[in-house]
Amino acid sequence: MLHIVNKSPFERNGLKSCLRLAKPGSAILLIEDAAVAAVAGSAPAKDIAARMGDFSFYVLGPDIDARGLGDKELVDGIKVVDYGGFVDLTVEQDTCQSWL
Amino acid sequence: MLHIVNKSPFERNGLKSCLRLAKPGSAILLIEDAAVAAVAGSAPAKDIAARMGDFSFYVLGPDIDARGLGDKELVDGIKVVDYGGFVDLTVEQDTCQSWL
Amino acid sequence: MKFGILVNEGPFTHQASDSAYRFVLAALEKGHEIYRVFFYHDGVNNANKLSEPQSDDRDLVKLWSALGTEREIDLVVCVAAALRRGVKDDILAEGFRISGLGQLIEAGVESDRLVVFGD
Amino acid sequence: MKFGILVNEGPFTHQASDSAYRFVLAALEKGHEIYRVFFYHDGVNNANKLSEPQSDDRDLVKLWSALGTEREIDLVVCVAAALRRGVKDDILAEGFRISGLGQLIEAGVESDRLVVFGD
Amino acid sequence: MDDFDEFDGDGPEVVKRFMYVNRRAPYGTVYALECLETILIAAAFEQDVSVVFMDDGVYQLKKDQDTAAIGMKNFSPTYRALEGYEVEKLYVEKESLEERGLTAEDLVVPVKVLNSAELQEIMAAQDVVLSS
Amino acid sequence: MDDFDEFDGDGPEVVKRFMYVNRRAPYGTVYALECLETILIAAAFEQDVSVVFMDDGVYQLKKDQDTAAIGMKNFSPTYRALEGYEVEKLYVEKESLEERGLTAEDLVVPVKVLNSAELQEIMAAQDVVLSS
Repeated sequence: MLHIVNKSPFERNGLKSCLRLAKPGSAILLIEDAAVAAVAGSAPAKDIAARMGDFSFYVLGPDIDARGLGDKELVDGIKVVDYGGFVDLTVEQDTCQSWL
Repeated sequence: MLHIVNKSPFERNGLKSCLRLAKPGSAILLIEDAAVAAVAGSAPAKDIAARMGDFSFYVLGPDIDARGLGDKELVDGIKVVDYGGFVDLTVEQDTCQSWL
Repeated sequence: MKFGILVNEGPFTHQASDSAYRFVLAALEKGHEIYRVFFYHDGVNNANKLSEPQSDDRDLVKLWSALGTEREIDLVVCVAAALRRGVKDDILAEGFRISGLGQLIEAGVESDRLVVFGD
Repeated sequence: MKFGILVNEGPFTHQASDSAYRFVLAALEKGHEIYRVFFYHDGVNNANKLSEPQSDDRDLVKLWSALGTEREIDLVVCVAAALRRGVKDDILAEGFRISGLGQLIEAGVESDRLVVFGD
Repeated sequence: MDDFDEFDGDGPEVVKRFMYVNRRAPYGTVYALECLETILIAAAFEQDVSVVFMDDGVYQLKKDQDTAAIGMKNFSPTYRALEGYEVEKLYVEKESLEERGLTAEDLVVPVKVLNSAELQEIMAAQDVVLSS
Repeated sequence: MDDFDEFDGDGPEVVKRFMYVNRRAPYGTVYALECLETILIAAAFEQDVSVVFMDDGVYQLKKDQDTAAIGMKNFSPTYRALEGYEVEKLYVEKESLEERGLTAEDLVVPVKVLNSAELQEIMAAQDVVLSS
């Protein structure tokens, strides 16, 4: 399963609920405003780091760059993908679920 | 100042930010989905109860009723108003700020 | 007392337009004046006269329209936001007018209270 | 692989429509098939041909329209959601068609993956 | 709920597991209502449908909703009609209920209350997951 | 940003304190951009304008935004133009910056960084507060 999170975890509970309901082994992709969670050091980033053993984490590079966070250190182990990589993830995983 | 909060604090950070930025002595009115925070016992309800000395809290009755919470015990000290009461609050307070 | 009202969201998707409408009704009932209702962001969609809700649902475009015409409330749709979203004179419901953001600032200046409804 | 796409929000207000559009482009580039793009909730506003963004802004209605006509992608606007929001044939951009929610379920059944973009 | 006409009656041959995930309170946004419309249509397609209510989505099922004063239609009775459409797998997350001080007795329909670990398994077994 | 024409130039006589509160990240929603459009218009009305960036609103001011790959216009340079419109009171909440691992050096314009207690006082002194 590919879980897609698109809202900033500073603002909304989507990432939190996703981390609670996603089955270990799943992939989690951060897009749109959720991309801000990929920057190391914040509370949501720590939530992600703590689950790095359970999930494969990805973030959409274009959304990181748009928000001026391209120069920031990301959570260790999170992989940056472009839209093509987003498509590949949906192909590799058998289903996808958006946490709107 | 009348602070108007309209989003569920389970879902979003509007109430939290309002409680941090509102000056003690202000009035805080919960409308729309934020009305759910008025029901006693939850974590957001406790945040409200903890600040009962700093603020006057109000909740829009029609929004509580719509969500089927009319029979639930509310946070002690929170006052229920209707749309007319909402209007009165904006008149009594010199300014209003919506936490969207 | 004179009220300015800002509506940031369209009909149906968010309760903002409903809440604003109920607030305006209650204010009028209490004898207050509504200086202007300004529709910004997706709020411009409240003026789309093609809107046709199910028969057992409230019809917000008609409700606002009636306020504008019958109660002579100034309903202003932001031109910049409306252009972007395709709300133009062709589909503008009766009682609304399209104008600039300056009308929002003016409402803030001229009203005793500005109340914002949004998402 | 065959993709179904669900777009829940209109243009501009949320990034959902942009993200969906970029995803579709990337999928086509990789040789995948787009079985259908279904526009639900405020997503129906993506089909409003009156939309006229500022000249230096992207024009999502045109971009989707072009995908529909030039790449023969099936762009379906939900009739129930569209009626409510006033998106009708009079203002429907080229390349879109209005149909029922069954088309969304069908897209779920017939596609290998259904990807949802929303708020 | 007026688009049954375009369903051709034969039904697609594939049966997939469709899950609808509801995470928002009713009335504050239209998503609860429009998701319900989708579920009613989906039922006609003879797919394996399940519906999850979690986070603020649990409020959708709260008994005694009274929308008269907000001027909107109370659509909560429609959840009771789901059974007639053979939509019988209604799951509610236990943690979400408890966090909001609600119990299964507060709800307008009988549901299966699952903890997040149980719900995880069911979610992971779906073919199509719709959310709004 | 094309509706200056309907401003009659005389300006209203009252001067009020207008505050714009930005609490959302850019690009994920349009609110940041459309609020900026309002501020530019407001400036022409010779009101006392201040702008607050807090919560995810602080990302609006982040340096080095590059929107090429998302196909949207990078409007962050416009914040630098605010000074030319005599919009000079830009406040950023310290707690919001810190929570996100950002500092004033990360921002595209000089701002006044205030803690929430200081910002409280300024908010409480406004006549009109706009948010979106």
